[in-house]
Formats: sequence, structure tokens, C-alpha cells
Amino acid sequence: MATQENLKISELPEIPDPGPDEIIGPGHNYATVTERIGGIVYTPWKRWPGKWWIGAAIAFGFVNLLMLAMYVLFFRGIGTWGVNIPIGWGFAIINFVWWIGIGHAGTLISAILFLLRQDWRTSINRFSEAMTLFAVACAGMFPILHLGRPWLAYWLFPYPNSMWLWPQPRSPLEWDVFAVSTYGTVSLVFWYIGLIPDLASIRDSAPHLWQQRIYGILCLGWRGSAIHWHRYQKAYLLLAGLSTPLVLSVHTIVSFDFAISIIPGWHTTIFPPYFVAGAIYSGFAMVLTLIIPLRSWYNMRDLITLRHIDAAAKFMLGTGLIVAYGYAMEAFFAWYSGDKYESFMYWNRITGPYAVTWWLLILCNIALPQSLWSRRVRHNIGLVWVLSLVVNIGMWLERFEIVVTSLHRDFVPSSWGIYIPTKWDWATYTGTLGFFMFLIFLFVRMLPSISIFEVREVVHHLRHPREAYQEKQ
Amino acid sequence: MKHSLIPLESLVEPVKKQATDLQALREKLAAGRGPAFWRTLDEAAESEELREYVEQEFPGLSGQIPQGVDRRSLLKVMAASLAMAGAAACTKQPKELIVPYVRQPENIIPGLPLFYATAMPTAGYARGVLVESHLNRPTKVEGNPDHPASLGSTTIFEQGSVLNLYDPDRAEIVMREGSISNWPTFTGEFSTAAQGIVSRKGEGLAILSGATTSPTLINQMSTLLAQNPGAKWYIHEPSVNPAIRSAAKKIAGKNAFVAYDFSQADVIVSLESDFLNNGPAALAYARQYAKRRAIDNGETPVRLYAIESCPTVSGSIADHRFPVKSSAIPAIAYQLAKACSVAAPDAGTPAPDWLNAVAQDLQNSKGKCVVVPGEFQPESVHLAAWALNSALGNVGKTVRLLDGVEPDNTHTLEELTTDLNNGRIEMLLILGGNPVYTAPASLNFTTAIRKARLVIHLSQFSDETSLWSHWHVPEAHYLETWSDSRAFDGTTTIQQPLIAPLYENKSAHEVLSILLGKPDQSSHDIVKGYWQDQLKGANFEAVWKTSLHDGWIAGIAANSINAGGAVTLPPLQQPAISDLEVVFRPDPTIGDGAWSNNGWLQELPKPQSKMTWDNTVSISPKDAQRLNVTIGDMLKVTVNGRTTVGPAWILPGHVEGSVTVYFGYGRTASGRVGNNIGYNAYAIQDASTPWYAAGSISKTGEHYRLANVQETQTMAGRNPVRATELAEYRKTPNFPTAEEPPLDKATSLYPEWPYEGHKWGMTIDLNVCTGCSACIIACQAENNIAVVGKDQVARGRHMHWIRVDRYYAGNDIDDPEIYNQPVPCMHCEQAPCEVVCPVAATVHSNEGLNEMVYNRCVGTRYCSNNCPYKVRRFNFYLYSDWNTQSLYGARNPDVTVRTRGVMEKCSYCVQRIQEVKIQADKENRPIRDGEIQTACQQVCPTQAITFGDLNLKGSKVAQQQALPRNYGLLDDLNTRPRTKYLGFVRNSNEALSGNTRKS
Amino acid sequence: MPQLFRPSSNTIAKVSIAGVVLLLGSTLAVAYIMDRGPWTTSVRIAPEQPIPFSHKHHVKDDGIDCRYCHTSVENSGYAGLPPTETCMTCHSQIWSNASVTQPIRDSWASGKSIEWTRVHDLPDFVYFNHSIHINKGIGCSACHGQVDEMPLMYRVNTLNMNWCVNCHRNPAQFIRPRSEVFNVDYAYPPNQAELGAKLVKEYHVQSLTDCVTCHR
Amino acid sequence: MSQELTLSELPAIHGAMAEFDTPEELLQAGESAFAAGYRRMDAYAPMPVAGLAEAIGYKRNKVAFCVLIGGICGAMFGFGLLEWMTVIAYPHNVGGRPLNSWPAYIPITFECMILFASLTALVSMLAMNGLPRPYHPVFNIARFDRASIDKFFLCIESSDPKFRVEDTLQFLRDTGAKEVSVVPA
Repeated sequence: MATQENLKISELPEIPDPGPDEIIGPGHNYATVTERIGGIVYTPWKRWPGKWWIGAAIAFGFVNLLMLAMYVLFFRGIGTWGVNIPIGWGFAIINFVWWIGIGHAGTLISAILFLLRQDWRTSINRFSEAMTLFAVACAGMFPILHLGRPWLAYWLFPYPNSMWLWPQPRSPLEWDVFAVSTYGTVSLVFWYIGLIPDLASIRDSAPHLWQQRIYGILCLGWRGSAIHWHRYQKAYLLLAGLSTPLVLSVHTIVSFDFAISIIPGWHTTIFPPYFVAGAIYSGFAMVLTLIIPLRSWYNMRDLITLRHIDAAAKFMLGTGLIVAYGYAMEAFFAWYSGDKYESFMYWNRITGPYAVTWWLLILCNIALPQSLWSRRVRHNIGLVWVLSLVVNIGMWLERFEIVVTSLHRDFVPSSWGIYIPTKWDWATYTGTLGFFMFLIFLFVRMLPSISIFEVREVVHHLRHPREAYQEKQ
Repeated sequence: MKHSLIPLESLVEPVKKQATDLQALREKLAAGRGPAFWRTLDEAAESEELREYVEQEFPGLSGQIPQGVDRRSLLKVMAASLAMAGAAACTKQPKELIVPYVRQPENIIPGLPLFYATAMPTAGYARGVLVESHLNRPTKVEGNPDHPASLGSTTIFEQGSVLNLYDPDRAEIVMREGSISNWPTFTGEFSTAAQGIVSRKGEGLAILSGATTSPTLINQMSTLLAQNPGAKWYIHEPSVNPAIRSAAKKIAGKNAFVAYDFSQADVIVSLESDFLNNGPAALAYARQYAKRRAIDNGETPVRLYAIESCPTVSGSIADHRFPVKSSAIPAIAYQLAKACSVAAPDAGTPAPDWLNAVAQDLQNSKGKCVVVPGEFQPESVHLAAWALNSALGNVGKTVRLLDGVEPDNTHTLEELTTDLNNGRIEMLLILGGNPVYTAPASLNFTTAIRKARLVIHLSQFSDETSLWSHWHVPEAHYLETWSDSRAFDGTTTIQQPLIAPLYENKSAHEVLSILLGKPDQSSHDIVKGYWQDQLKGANFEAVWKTSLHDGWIAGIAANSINAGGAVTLPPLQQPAISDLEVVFRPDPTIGDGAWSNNGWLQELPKPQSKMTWDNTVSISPKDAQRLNVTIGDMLKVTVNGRTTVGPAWILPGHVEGSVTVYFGYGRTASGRVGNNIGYNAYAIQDASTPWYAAGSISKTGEHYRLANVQETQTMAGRNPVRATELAEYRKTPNFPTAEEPPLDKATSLYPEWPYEGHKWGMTIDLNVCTGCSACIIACQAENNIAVVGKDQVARGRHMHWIRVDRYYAGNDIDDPEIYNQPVPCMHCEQAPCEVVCPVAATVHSNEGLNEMVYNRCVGTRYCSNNCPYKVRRFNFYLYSDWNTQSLYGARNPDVTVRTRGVMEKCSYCVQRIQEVKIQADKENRPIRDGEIQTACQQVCPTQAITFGDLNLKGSKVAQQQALPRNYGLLDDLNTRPRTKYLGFVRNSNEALSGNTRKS
Repeated sequence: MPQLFRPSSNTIAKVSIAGVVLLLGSTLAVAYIMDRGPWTTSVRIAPEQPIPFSHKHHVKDDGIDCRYCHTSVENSGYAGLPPTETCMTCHSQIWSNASVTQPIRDSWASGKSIEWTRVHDLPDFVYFNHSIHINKGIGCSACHGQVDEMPLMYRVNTLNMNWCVNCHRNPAQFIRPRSEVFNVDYAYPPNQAELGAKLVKEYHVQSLTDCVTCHR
Repeated sequence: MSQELTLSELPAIHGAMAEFDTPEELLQAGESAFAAGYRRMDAYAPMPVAGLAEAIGYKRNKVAFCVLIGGICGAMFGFGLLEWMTVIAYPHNVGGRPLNSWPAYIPITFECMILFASLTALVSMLAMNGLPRPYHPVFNIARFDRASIDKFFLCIESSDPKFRVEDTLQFLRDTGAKEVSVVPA
């Protein structure tokens, strides 16, 4: 079969990074990119790298921890967590916001960069879309888990019921229900549409009949007809157009969970933009955290090049600055509003029982990332990776700040309290981390983690720069 | 036995309650709903059934109240949860049985509660109560408005007493040396033993009881003592100071009681007295004090000086508090006497500068002032107080001397111990009480008690004393048996039972009548028999019925003694303790320890410390600083070489050089709730100096986790409580809103929501709230609020629907201003909690109630987050005890028992609102003002809480909300609370401007 | 390359997609029907009872008034179930040794209650008050149906919340003159609309749909 | 692999298939085929090739229109639902807010619009493309598996009125096809 002769390519030992100006390594043609990316998918499991097995196993361990945590939660109650009165929300909501934030990079890269004609998105959009889906899956768990009576979660959906009662759509939590489920669905659709032609490629290049059959079904019999492509591109463009406001709306609505309330530190108008920026910030951080190891494990330095990492790093820097602006504004409001509760809240953040987390967050989200101004730093892969981790942590701390420090000392002094997460809080959190990683591990094995046909286009454009321009019209 | 429970539970449907419609109640009771009908076969059957299931359920009780949540079995949890999910989800309802009567007693209409008048004796003295009964199941105790010692209110203990009745740890059967026996056997053996004694004219017979005023009991005893001159009656009441009576006796020359009338007082000086909260007349005093505290119509309110070592409830609302060592009070009393030109021995020390101002104030209001001696002060202080009062011409006006109602010529525990040690006692009969635990350590009572050949102990719990007794007889709860008791003023109440004894419970009367040779007499026969003799002639049955119905016997009261000769003050026994002083006090919520197995009282925050489930060593900030002690540090307290170790509590306002320890804890045989918590203060108590003694403290280095419900002690720059000086108030009556005017109605994006019908509202008058916390526990009893245990409280998960915040203000931490602020749900018209609930589980009724629908709640807790008052409570676990069936009995059938994972909060006692509405509607009449009383309002001793219809012209609540002192908590958030507060006005003495607190 | 799928697979593919959609739809439909159906509401299902008590016989044939047994219905929230005593007033004389009435005599002799299975069983968090409904002209049969036609007692209404709310929204549809309240086979007149409106005014009937009307 | 066929032994055929190496060649071939009057044909490529569809005569793309309709329906459904729930179905006084708190309904309305629109995009695209369609005659061509990898195909279908096997094959050869073959139906 046509594919056989190319198998070697995937076995090339080390592929050099073409550097910060190239979005794809030299010597690629339509076949080789197919082979390189598709090859990973249909390599027989005997030849899967040990790294994968170990990683997947560890991740799976944490999935089991998550199961245990849920068991304890359902049968003993929310009391096993650290939440109390006044701090009614703890890890669950922190993690929910954190995950949903991470889930924003994918759609953003796919949709917004697509509309902005950023050709460097091609090698990372598929992967970050997958990341989005899995992050949203993790995020989606928490609002249900954190209910006092999770088995009644379906009451949040408007369905004809014998009580003649309906959800209360003035509540931001109700908005969340729609926002998150819509976001999940649309991301899935977007991701799947992107996959169809590549699934066809896998079908046509996979060595075994059963593989061809499976991917044959998944690709719905795609045959690359010009007219299909035409409708396909239109649909994709529209989805991109729809996802762009969606991605912005989702985190805006998540920020409403806080902004709509009257709690000092929550009740603020800066939240929507600064939540969205924060989401993209953490999203790009997570993308970097994942693709940097990925490209080296799977010999894809020539497909995910320094160019991509550099661009993502710049994005991080940019959004990070918006977030910094958000913090500054919070401080400004606290002072300028002259509201005693607001100013106390901010003072309490800086000096109160949770001051450490606040200063750590400033360090992680604002101080350290400034090093990304330097080209040398951005081009030091290891350093960028570390920074991406730092930002992930920083963004988690930000959510901790918002949720906990605002609640623990609100209006009436007699009711002030303290929040200490329990082991089950941590178990649930790390459990979802494991779940996320496990899905990622499966994804890179089962599906093309880079959009093959888009890379083909890139190959084509590189050959014919002139047309590359026209084609986008 | 599940179904035997159903008659109680399946009848849980709205019922007609008449707490406030007393006339109707009278008619009902007068119409022969009295005791005569009580012991008919029907009730007997009913109670049999009750008894049966409780006994059956008892052995395998799994639901410990404190840690119960950890022991819930998966099935219970799911069943409970599904039950709540109920018809809503696609679930089938479980099969439910109805078990009708075989013969229905004619006075019982299923679904309608009955109210019976009776009385609960505390330290012997009666407080009249009305007990709500659902199908012969007492569920709630209210004060009897016609009873002089209650006036419709109760203390925390009456409220808690219901839980004791159903306590699964109660003693159930007669025990003989630790093995199960029964009443007949006991009667048999006891009578034979008694015959021996009687033949020797009672030689070697000792009877120990708590303080009592029961005419029947006293009569039984005197008969007994008459028949057996050799026998002796000893009385031990651990938390009552015998000096009160001995002083009164000295004053009157006979058994007497000194009563006060604060409704006439302009100035009150308390010599470490907690008269508003402690003692047989506390409720009456609180009501009088509140009356004299009124200011809204231009009256000049009473001025209260509190001179005390450890802040008391009364001290917390005093206009001036002077922290003084407890042991220095006698000197102060004498100095005060001198300053008021009363002949008094030299006090030794010079008088503090403020004393003259106080004396001056007293003299300026001759005949209109009161000097109240402290309950735990020695005779000298009581005498000095009397001398002062008579010198100031108060006697006959604000101070009255009444005939004593307690038995005379009884002996003390000390004498008993000596007699025991001398081997003079063969048979010791202990009627109630727990001397082995409560006896001062100096007496070594445990060694003494062993000297008796036969010890018989009658008590509700098999406690420390029972372990040292040969026989233990389960004592009947006051709601289970016939008896009688008298109030401080002699008012006599027949205590009628509301339920037949749940177990083999017997009353002191029944035990005594064995000694009197009538072993088969029931309490009913004994009590009724006694009164038949007393109320001769007059148509007895009628009198008897009315007395039972009213809760007091007409025409029986103590006559007042107008004698009260001049007293000569003895020289000071001992000078003030110069080094550290250890003050002994009964615990504010557990008392002398008798209540220690009561979860409600254990979880009730102590009025000052707001701390639960433990007793602490209260220490002043200065001393704490000196010894580098922080809250929770374990302190070793040593008195006369005896030591105990307890956690420190830094109590602002506590006098320096003194620590206060509390009785009631450190018990080993209390029950699942009360065992092994806190330390035992009796272990360092010395019989010679029982209430304060020289001692020492030292840090052990350990730290102890205390569960308190209020972390922050100050108002942190906000002013939830708004207070001012009287002078200021006169200038700006609207002082609470002068600085922070509430937003005007226009400041809203939304159109006004109209409330045409009823418009429920509440006001809380901070000017009279003493922080006694009765409202908290009344609410708990009324609304089936769960007990969560120490650990959960420490995690900030207590469930009280109304809390009493206590703030310290002023600039002197050693002598701060103390403010109490009860905080129920505000029922905001623009409720932040409602808007954020995604399932409409909390919405507004068109009468303005902030409804919380448990069965719709999915538990997002967003409402609580968004509640600026943080009055919402969440069931983080299955807190309600669904296992311990005996506790089912205590539940109010009109209120849902909440399950795991749902939010709950104050409902303005909506079940009461609904019942009155239905009643009025059926009678086709409007609801009268004050007809609906919330539980917290009904119990409040100072009537600080008012509830009613704001749309009803001239309703009390509407008037109060129109007062200038009226303000809303966090008004500036524009939540439009329906619950409002009336600002606190302090009537300071200008002459003491130095000590005047700035507000 | 050979074809991976047979031509028929095109149809299969499209059909299976439709199938999935249908399956989802029908599952929801089934759930909905279950929720409304007798399995959950036990409408028209007469539960096992210790005695096969027939309202038909006692009410229709013997013409016994509701209140003879359900004594407290007019002044208590709870309608009241007759004590054994009430049964014995007749059954000590008639059917006094029939086997069906044996449990009554046993109960009378032993003092142990007869344990009936609840037919109209509201969840414990619902507080229903009979007396106010009776006083406002809501007839027994409005909720309990024509018990005089029931040999064994069963529910005719779901007692679901939406059923309650339906009447609480607009009581005029079901209100009747007070005199007719205990008339089991009362038929609403054709002019119920205006009659209802009239009675609603006359009896001061409010339409209470606040949660706390029933839930506390 | 191509085989010489004579009209006599000709089985039912789907069309004639030409294989090219580059999208440019395919584009040209398509244009010339259209110019030559062929109408029923399709081009296959492993990636979108600009102008290809138009070159072989594809005119109007209705996806956008469907999505618009979907979006409008979604928005109306969302807002309608909320209004009905809060004003008609069970009106509650929630925190003193008006029954019709329309500003609070905007987020959900918006989300519904997006959801409906996106799903319409997916469904309409697949429906118009007649997918899923696992079996298709073009797959009979052995080398067609390269159509999803690196090769470009043009297929003139037998249903085209101008279709004559020999001529069409010849025509395709003339367009410079690397390989030409008949597609059995």
C-alpha cells in the first residue's frame, strides 16, 4: 500500500527544530506530514513508547482516586470537604473556574486565530481543542459534585415536571448550566468537524483492515470532494465565527457567578474582561505545558516549532498583562470607591490570613512572566515550560483568592470564618488532573493530534506563496 | 417496631395551636381536660406503646448526637435523601401505615395540640409553664403568662427540658448493684429495710435531696421525721449559695425570701448579682427591668451599676460595669454602706473613687433604688445590701421581705459527710441530685458515702452517684409525674404530667411513701391526697381542676413580712484575696452539671464567650498577657493543693487577678453527650470557701481546640450595633440612622413590589436584650434544629437559626462595652439570596416572607454566600438524627425535619403564622396583633423581640419600626430587611464621665 | 484499495443515526410517562388492607356520613381515622362473627391498633390542612373522588404538586357551596364558572401559591 | 492500475477518473472539463483547493443560510422559554425583582442561539454533503486511497450527457492526467 514506503519517516531518530521563523520543518510533502502525524495513531501498541505507558498508568491511578473521592462525597456528604458557613464555596468552584479557564485556549486558538489568519495555529489547534474538551469535562464535574444533593442536579434543567416548577433563570448558576453545556457541545462539534478529513486520511493509510474500518466509520465516508470541501470550509468558518463570541461569553458568565453577587471582592464590573483574559492566560500556559513534552516525545519538533512556542509565550505575556491590569483595577476600586467593605476586603487579601496566597499569586501571575519580554527566555524551551507551570499555579491561586478571601470576611464581623481544605478536597482536585491527563494520553494515541490537512495546506502555501494569499480570500 | 412510631409521625400534618389564645385554652382545659382524665386506660395504652418502642429501640442506639453523622449507614442516608427528593423525582413513595386509636380519648383530636399547665422546679423553685402536647407527646415548653415567676417567658433550661425527657441515655429500670432489678422487688426490700429503721425511730436514716419547695414533699418529710425523730433531712443544691437564705433568716428572724421590684427602681446597684438571669425570680426581674428601661416616650430609664468579677448577663447591659474581684465585693459593700451613712464595720481597704458617685446616685433616688447582693456572695454582703436598702428607704417599695417557701431546719451536705464518717448513718436515701459528682472535693464524699450500709439513689440518669449506690431508681421527669412546687413568692403550682413515664420512672413522693408504709401509692394519689386535706371544704374537684388548668392554685401565696428589723453588719470574715482568686460558678448553659447530657444546651453558645461544648477557665486580658496565655492554652488551676486542668478563655471585662471556673463538666457518667468533656471544677472546690478561693494557675503547655461560634469579637469598624448615651439620644433620637441614613426607596432599578395583605416584620430592641440566649434554644426546640457536635461547630457549621452576636467596643479591653445582638433571618424585601438560587428553592411569599423550601433545595450554597447577614445554615451531613427513635418524640410535627445537603434558616416560625391564619380564616375574623408569636419572641424574658403585621394599623411592630431608634442591619446594601433593630441607649452617670464608655 | 463497506452500509449509517435520535427521544418519553403514571402516583391502585373495607358499602349502601368516621375533618388538619371503637359500634352487632371483621374484634380485644395502609399519602414535607379546605367549600370528592363507588379505597388524583397548584391557582373551578361539601356524588353545575367566582368572593377564598402555604 | 475496456465488455460504470500530482493540475483539468461542456463531475483532493468547486461548476452554498435560521430559532427558543417559565408557568417574587427580568435572560438567550446555530452548521453541512456515506463507487479505484493523502483526482460521471467512455478517458488523458481509469459503479 501507498503508506508502506513512508513508514520509515516516522522512525527518523531526531528531527531538528527549524527555528523561530519556520512553522514547519524542511523536506515535508503531503505524504510525509500524513505519515508523521497519522503514523502515531496507527503504530501497533507494541511499539508505543514506555513513557506513554508509565504516564498513562500514573494518570489512571489518579482517576481511581477521583472515583474514591466521589464515593466518599456521595455517601458521606459535602461535609467531607472544607466548606462551611461563611465559606460556602471552596475547592469545587475554584477548580471549576480554573478548568473552564484552561478550556478557553483551544477554541480561542482554533476560532479566533483562524479568523485572524494566524497560520501558526495549524500545528497546535487540534491539540488545544482536545485539551479544551477534556478541561471542560473536568470543569463540568464540579458544579454537580459541589451540590448538597448531587442526585438532584437535573433540577437545573428546564424539563416538564410534576411539580410544575422551573429553574430560576436570574441565577448566574443557571446561566452556567447553559453556558458550559453549550460550550462543551460546540467545542466538540468544532473539534469533530476538524477531524473528519484527517480521519479519512487515517482510514486510507492505516495498515490494518480493522483500523481502516473504525476510522472509516468515524470519518463518515469522507472522500475529499471539492464540493464537500467547499461546504466544509463554510461550516468551519461559521463555527469559528460562532465560537469566538461563545468563548468570550462563557468566561464572562462564569465571572458573573461572582460579579452578580453582593460580596465585597466579588461584586465588581472588572470581572468579565479580566476573567476572560485570565482564562486565555491559563489556557496558553496549559497548552505550552503539554505540547513542549509532546513534540519531543513524538519527534514533532519540525511540526511544532520554536515559532509556535514563541507565539504562545507572547500570548501568555500579553494576556498576563491584562490580568495584571485587572488586579490593579481591583486595588484602585477598593481605594477609589471609598466603600469600607471593599477596602477592608482588599486590605484583608494583602495582610489577612490568606496573604501568602495573594503574594504568591502576584509572583506567579505577574512578576515571573515578565521575563517573557526577553527573546532569549522565550526561546529557552525548558524555561518557557517552567513558566507555563508557574502561570498554571498562579491562576489557580487567583481563583482561590477570589473565592475564599472574599467570603471568609464579608459584612457582619461575628460571622467571619476560616477555610481549610480537607484531604478529600485535594483528592478530588488531583483526581481531575489525573482524569485530564489520562484523556490527553488516550487522545495522542487514538487521534491525529495535529490537523493533517491543514498542515498539507501549509506545505502547499510554502511552495506557492502567491496563491497562499489568494486562497485565503 | 417501626409502625408503632407512625401514630406520632403519620399524624404530622398542620395542627391548630393556641399558644396565644389563652381564653380558648382555659375553656378547653376547664372543660375537663384535666388530670382526672389523664390516667384513663386510653392514655395508659398510648403510653404503653410509646414506652414499648423506646425500650425496644434503646439498646442498639446508633445515632450518637455529636458524632452521629459519622455513623450514618449508607442506606439511611440514601433513604433519607430520597424521602426528601420525594414525589418530585421519579421515585415511588414508601408504603406508610396509619395506626388509629383503639379507643380514642375524647379530649384528643388528632392533629390539634393540647396545652397543659404545669411547672418546672429549678433548684426547688417553680416556674410555671404551658407544655404543648401532640397526642400526649410533649414537644415544646412555653412560659405560663399567668405565673409570676414566668410571665410567659422561660429560661434556656425549661426549653431544654423537653430533650431530657426523650434522652435515650435516661435510666430506664431499677438497678441493684449494677444488675437489672425492678420496682416491686425494690419496694419489697426497701420496706423491709425501712421497718428496721422505723423500729429504731429513724436512727441511722439519712435523706439527702436537692432544694425543694414542694408542699407535698415537705409534708411527707415532716410526717416521716415526726414518726422517726432519729432521721435527718439533708439538702444539697450545688449551684445555690445557702448564704442567701441564712441572711434572709437573720433579717426576718425567720425563714424568708428577699424579693425585689425593679419596676419601681431608678437606680440599681448589683454587687455581683446576675439577677436578670439567675435565681428563682430572674424572669420576673428581667420583665420589670425591661419595663423600666423604656425610653421611647421620654421616660428616663433605670440606671444599672454592675460591680462584678466576671461579666454576667446582667452586667453585659449595665450602664456602668466595675470589674472588681469577687472576694473584694464584701469590702465594697461595706464601703458603699458607709458612703450611704450606714453603720458598717471598717472595710480595711480604701474605697475606689467611683464608689462615692454610685453612693451619691443611690442617695439621690431614695426609695427608688435597689442594691442587689450577688447570688454567690457571703452573708455579710446580703446583710449589707439589706442595710443599704432599708437605709435608703427602699424596703416596702422596691424591696420586699416574703415568707420563705423552702423547708426549714434541714441539714447540709457537710453535716451529712460528718455523720457518714462518724458511722451514724446506716441508710442513705438520695432523692435526686448527684452528690458524688457535685460535692466539693474537700468533703471527700466518695469515701464518706461508702460508710452507709444501704445507699438508695433516685435520679433520672444512672450517674456518678448511682455507681456508689446499692439501689438506683430511675426518677420521673417533671413532665412524667405528679408533684407540686412553689414560686419565690409562694405561688403554688400542681405539676401535672403530660405523659406516663416512658420507663420505670418513679417520683420522690413514691419512694418516700414506701418509708411512710404506703408502698403502693402513686404520685397522683399522694399529691391529690395532700391537697384534698389542704383545700378542705370548698368544692375540691372544681378548685383542683381550675388550679391545674391555670397552673397555679388561687389564694395561696407567701405573705410579705413588714418587720425586717435593722441588721448589724458583722466584721468582714476574710479580706479580699490579694494574689490570684479562683471564682466558682455554675456553667451558663449546663448549670451544676445536671444538664450535661443535653445536646441543645451543650451546643448553645455561652452568653459571654460564645463557646460551646466545653467549660473554660475565664481569664482577664491582662493576666493572659502577663502569663502569655492565648485562648485554648491549657491552664492548671490549683486551690488548696487540689488541681484541675482546663482551657483558657480570655474574657474581656473579667477582673484582673482572678480566674473563673465553671461547674458541670468533666463528668464520667453523664451519657453519650456529656461524658468526658471539659474539666471538673468541683474537684478543686473547698466547702469552706465554695464560691471563691485563693489559688494559682500555670500553663501546662498543651493547647486545646475550642469550638466557638464567633471568631471576631469586635465590630471591626462597622457598626452592626448602634448605641449612644442618653443625653445624645435626647438630642438626636434617630442616632442609629443619623450617620448612616438608609437608602431611600427610589434607589432601586426595580419597581416596588406591592404587599397588600399581611406584611410580616420583626423588631429587636437592643436596649433590653441581655444576651441570655433563650431565643436560640427556643428556636431550636420549635424548629427541629439539629445538634451537630463540637467538631462541626468548630468547623463553622452550627445550625442555630437565630444567633446572638456579642461585640466588645470602647477603648478599654479590660473593661469594654458589651453589646448583644440577636440575628435571625432579615427576610429582606430585596433578598440577595433569592436571586442567586438556580432552582427557586428560596423565593418571596406575597406576605414578604423569605421562604426556604427544603425539599426543592439542591444545595448550591450560593444563597448563603450571598447573604450579607450569614443567617443561613447548611446540612453538610445528615445532622438530624434519623436513627434514635426516642428523639422522634421531641420533634415538632409542624416543621419538616431536614435532610442532608439542604439549606435552612429562620422562617419567622411560618408554621405558627399558617396555623393562626387558618384559625382566623375559619372563624372569619382578622388576625389580632400579637396573636402570632415567634418562638424567640415568646420566650424572651425582656420581650426584646416583637413580631407582627406591618400593614396592620397600630400594630406594635409597626409602631416600633416607626421609632427614631429603629434601624436596619446593613441598610446601606438596600436589601430592605424586614427585621429591624432598636438602637441601644446607655444611661451613664455624668459624675462618672471618667468611667463613662464612649459609644 | 478494496471497498471497506458494502453499499448497504450507506443506508445503515443513516438509519442508525436516526435510530440514536429516536432512542434518546423515547427514553425521555418513557421517563415522563413513568413519572406521571400509576407506578409512581399509584392512582387507581387499591393497596392491600388488613380489612377489605368498602366505602361503597358504607357510604352508598348504608349512607353513613363522612364525618361519622373522619370526625376531625372540619376542625383539624388531619381528617382522622376512626378508632376501633367506632367500627365496633356497629360490628359488635352486625357481621359480628364474619371473618372479614375479625381484625376489628381482635383489635378491640387486644387493644392493638388496626394498621391501615395509607392511600392518600403526601410526602412528609407537605403540610395539608383538611379543615380549611372543608371550610372554604372544597368538597371531599374534589380530591378523593367518588368514594361511594369504591369497593376498595384508591387514589383518583396524583396528589402531585402540579395537581395541587392547578386548583390553588384558580379555586373557582372546584369550589362548591358549603352545604355540598360532604356530598360525594356532587356534580359541578354547568355554570360553575360564575358560581365558582361568586363563592370565591363569598368565602374569601385566596389563591395561595406561596411555597410556605404547604412547605415548612 | 488501469485496464483497457471495450464497450462490449463494459460493466455499469460510475465514471472516468483522472489522477493528478498537484492541485494546480487538477484545477486546470477541472476548468477545461467544464469548458469542454462536462457538467456532472467531481474533483477530489486531500485538502481544500481554492476555486476548485467553482471550476467544476458549483454555484450556491446554502450552509450559511441554514445557520442563520438555526441561530434565530435558538435565540427565540431561549428567550421564549425563560419568559414563559418566569411570567406564565410559575410566577415567583424573587428578591423583589420584576417577574419579567429580561436583562437577566440575555446570557441564556445568547447561549441558546450559539448552540442551535452550531448544531445546524454541523448537520446541514453533513446533510448537504450526503454524509455519512461509507460506500462510494470512487473507492473502487485502488489508488483513490491517496485522495486523502497526497494525490488529486477528477471524476467525470457516466450520468453526464456528454459522457462517452473512450472520449472521456481520452479527454482526461489530454488534460495531462498522470493516470486515467474507469470507475466501476
